[in-house]
Amino acid sequence: MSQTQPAMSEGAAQRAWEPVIVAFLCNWCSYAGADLAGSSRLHYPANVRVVRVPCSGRVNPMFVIQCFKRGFDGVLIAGCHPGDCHYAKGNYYARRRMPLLQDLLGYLGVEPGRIRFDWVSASESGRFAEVVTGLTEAVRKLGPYSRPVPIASPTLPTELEPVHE
Amino acid sequence: MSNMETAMRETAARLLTEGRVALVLGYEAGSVPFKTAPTFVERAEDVGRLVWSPFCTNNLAVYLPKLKGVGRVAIVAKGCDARSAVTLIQEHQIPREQVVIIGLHCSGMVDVDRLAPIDGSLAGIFISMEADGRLTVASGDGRRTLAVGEVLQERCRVCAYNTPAIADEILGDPASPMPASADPFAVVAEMERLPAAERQAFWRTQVERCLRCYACREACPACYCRTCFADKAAPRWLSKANTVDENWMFHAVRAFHLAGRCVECGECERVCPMDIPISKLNRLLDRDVRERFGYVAGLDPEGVPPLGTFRPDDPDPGGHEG
Amino acid sequence: MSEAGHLYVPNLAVIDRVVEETWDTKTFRAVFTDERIRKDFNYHPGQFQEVSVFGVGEATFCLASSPTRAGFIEFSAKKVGAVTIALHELSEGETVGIRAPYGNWFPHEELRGKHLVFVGGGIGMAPLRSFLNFCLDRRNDYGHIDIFYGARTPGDLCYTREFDAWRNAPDTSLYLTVDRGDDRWSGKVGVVPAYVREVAPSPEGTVAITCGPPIMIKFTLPELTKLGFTDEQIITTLEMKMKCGVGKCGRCNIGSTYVCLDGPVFTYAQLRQLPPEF
Amino acid sequence: MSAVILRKSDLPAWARRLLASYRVVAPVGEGEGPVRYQPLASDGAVVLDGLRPLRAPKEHFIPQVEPLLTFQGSGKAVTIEPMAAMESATVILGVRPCDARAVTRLDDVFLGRKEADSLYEARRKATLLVGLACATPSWGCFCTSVGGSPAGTEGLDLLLTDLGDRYHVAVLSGAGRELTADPVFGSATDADAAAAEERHAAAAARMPALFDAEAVAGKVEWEAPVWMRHARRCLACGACSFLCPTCHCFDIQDEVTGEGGVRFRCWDTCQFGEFTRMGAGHNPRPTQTERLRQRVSHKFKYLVEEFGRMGCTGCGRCVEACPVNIDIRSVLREIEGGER
Repeated sequence: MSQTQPAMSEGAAQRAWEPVIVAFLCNWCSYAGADLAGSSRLHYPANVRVVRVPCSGRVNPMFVIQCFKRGFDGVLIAGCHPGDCHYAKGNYYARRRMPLLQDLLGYLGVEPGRIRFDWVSASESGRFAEVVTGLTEAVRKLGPYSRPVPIASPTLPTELEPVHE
Repeated sequence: MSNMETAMRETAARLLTEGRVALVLGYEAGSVPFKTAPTFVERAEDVGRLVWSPFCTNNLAVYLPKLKGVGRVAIVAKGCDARSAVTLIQEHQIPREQVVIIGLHCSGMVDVDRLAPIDGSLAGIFISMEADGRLTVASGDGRRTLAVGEVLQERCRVCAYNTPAIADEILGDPASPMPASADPFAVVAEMERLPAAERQAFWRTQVERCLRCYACREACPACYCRTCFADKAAPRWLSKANTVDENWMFHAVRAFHLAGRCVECGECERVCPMDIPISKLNRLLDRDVRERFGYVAGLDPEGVPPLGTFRPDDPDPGGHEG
Repeated sequence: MSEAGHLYVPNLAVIDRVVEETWDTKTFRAVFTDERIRKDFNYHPGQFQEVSVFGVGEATFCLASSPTRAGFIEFSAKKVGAVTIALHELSEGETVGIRAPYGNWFPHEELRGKHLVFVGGGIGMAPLRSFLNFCLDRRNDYGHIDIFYGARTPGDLCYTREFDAWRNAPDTSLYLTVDRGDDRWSGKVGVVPAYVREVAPSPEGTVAITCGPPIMIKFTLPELTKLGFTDEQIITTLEMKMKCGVGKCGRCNIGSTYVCLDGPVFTYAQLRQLPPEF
Repeated sequence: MSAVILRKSDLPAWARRLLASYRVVAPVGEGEGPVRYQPLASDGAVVLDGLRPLRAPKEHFIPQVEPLLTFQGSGKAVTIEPMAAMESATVILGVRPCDARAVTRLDDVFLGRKEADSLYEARRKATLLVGLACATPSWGCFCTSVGGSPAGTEGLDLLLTDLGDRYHVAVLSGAGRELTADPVFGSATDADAAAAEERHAAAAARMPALFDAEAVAGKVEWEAPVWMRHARRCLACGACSFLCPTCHCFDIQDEVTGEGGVRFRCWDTCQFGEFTRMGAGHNPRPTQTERLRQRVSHKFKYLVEEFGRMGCTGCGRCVEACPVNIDIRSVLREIEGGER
């Protein structure tokens, strides 16, 4: 019942599938890096939906799991380089959590290529573009993250059936 | 009555009589021969209630955080239970000095389903322990005598900590280690051999039948959050509608919350009325936490769970895909 | 009750006025969208309703308005949970769902000719206000009316805009009190039960109707008893967690009594018969 | 009561023919996890052997999640669309007597207690129950202690009794008779009836009554140490209630899906602390002691006061599912024995 459509209209989905990726960007570095990429008119795929967070350490693993529950195709978590964290150590905690989360999601059938955890500083606009491009291409290659409904699943009225491209 | 049982009762009586503890957490006889029930002994004259058998499967550490305020508590603990107690001490859920761990050498717990006679029903079954530790099971089909080792729970077969790693007193003869042939992570490797799409289908099929009764969570000593994310109304992380997606998220998040904290006592899986192989998830994170951080949960009360700390020289994702 | 569909289908209503009662409480006036329902909707003081903010959920409120003032219904909501927080964010013109009226009511027919003593605390005044305004609109049907109303601070008193009307109604006395006053408060300071003791309304031909925080009820009951009120002369209304409002969902029972069907209005004598689980 | 005979080898053919006019729900054991009552496909394998399934057919009458309505829009322009009642004619095969009896207890609540719940009512009226007498009790079973029987007929339209290569089919209602208007059914002889009765007696003999439920109902008290004694180890999970064929409490929740959303009801249980906790924090049942008392008293006292019959049919699922061996039979025996 909670299968919310990713931010994409159904019509568009039918025309051509485009991955939808959620990017959690740390306010101090990666968001600024993305901003700079924009203002420098660097080219990168428009597939990301940016969520600005105070720190990569603020990215609760539940955010990422929620994204896949809702059927997004990929997730990017980007923060300040080690040593540069605005809060001194938030990114160090993230660096422990995120790979482990990737292990778990991979085990559950979410291909590791759909998740990227990386460092992007405020000045690395080019790197931001690269990271987004890389992830988008990787996800494109993997195809849509679809969630088949097991046969035994309780049937809901048609209009509540999960809709997915 | 086994020697272990006698020793356990004596220890409990002594602790209570000397006023060293206010309560002893242990097992009493269950309503049927193949069950025991957690019990709370508060008076030395009641220690006769305490039993010890290969049916003492519950992880009693689950009660420790709930017993705050009763005073010092003694807990009868198998190796896995002792590790849970250690985790609770590490995480400041109970002060070390408020718990007395009565460790027991454990030879494993019986998987009750493996005792069922031919008609599948355990109704009217009778079980007795032989002097050599074997079980005699009598049912309408007749009598069978079998070694506990033949009917062990899966988690016990692969247990490496059947001697409590930490205890204030240890009872019984040192148990022989469980057969080393069993690789605790074989199930993980087996799962990993499947293609991603099949893994996804597997887990979705498993969690589809989840009733969200939360028996797994409630039986877990590490699940002591005052309000579980699954019950939070604001933000509402999880819908109460138990659709596949919601169930999937519940199990994914619960597994992750236990990363580096789960001691593989397997109670979550045992209590699941829908037979969801929950341990298979926990086992993965257990292995990966060992590999990535060289950490094993529940061995050192002074230790810090790996996700609660970091090292500046932890491996860097450095542009790679994780 | 909704005519279309099943027991759990609300009628749509538009919030046409929001009054900020206190820092955490607002009163909402809702008008049914369907004109026929608007005209035919009838209820009794003391009944309750399930109000929904679509997308957030339903919550239970007593009807705070009087059926004598037709065309709309009112309810007061204190911000305590997801639904009430969402309600507080609604502005005039927005739509809610309403399932009502549910439950029993203050026995206004039986009480005709009696003197009435209202004892309310905080937002517990809401159901009393329904009955009070009902009585004031049918002033000749009832005897003398005493209104005791208290709150923690002057800022926690609800329905202040109606105090003058209550005070000035014929043969009606309003006794306001607060636990703690402030610079502008020149009235009584003290708890409600003490004020009741001090004023000492006569139990003769009188019925007391009380609603408020448990602690207020707990101390008011003995005061009323000391004044000579019998358990049958004291009426209260219970607040329990409810979901369905129609006796199915199974969470408002006290023993075999379902508060949503058999309540929420009980005499103190009836309450004494129930297991102490409310 | 009349009876007919159905050869086991004819069961699939009969089920297939039923599928032409009915939705057929039956215990299906293929795949993972416990056997579960599911809509049958034309090639579905029905499991009519073994113990009573761990999941009752309750979910057919009160689905764990049931959409109540959908809503669209915001501001002034909100519209709602109530869910229509499901009325497709259904036959549930292989219902155990305890579970059929449990449905009649659901009727008390959803058809009685003031207004009928039309969503439930539609499903209930459209459903026929074909029972299967229990041959082997599961270890938690105690139907004979609460006035039931492994061959009880309450709530059923037909009752099948396994006679080896065939089923003795007791016809219990007019609708049941119509179901047997099919050439696969043969006539039952006196010997068949005797054989069926023998099976019934043998099954009942395996489960002597453990207590006198009527007496228990009169002895359920408010203040009694029995509650605390058992509740102390209760972990507050919902396994007992969710597997119980008569537990029916639910919650109502909204969920946003894009521009609109859905309001649904879903199973809930008095064993969860949140169940009765009010917004401001007060909880009339603050600990498991009150919650255990509620669950047991509800079934054995409150429902008896309300409807004259108890809300437990002795299926024993709560007994088997409890992680800490809270065995309701022990609780009831203690109440009966005055060991309060």
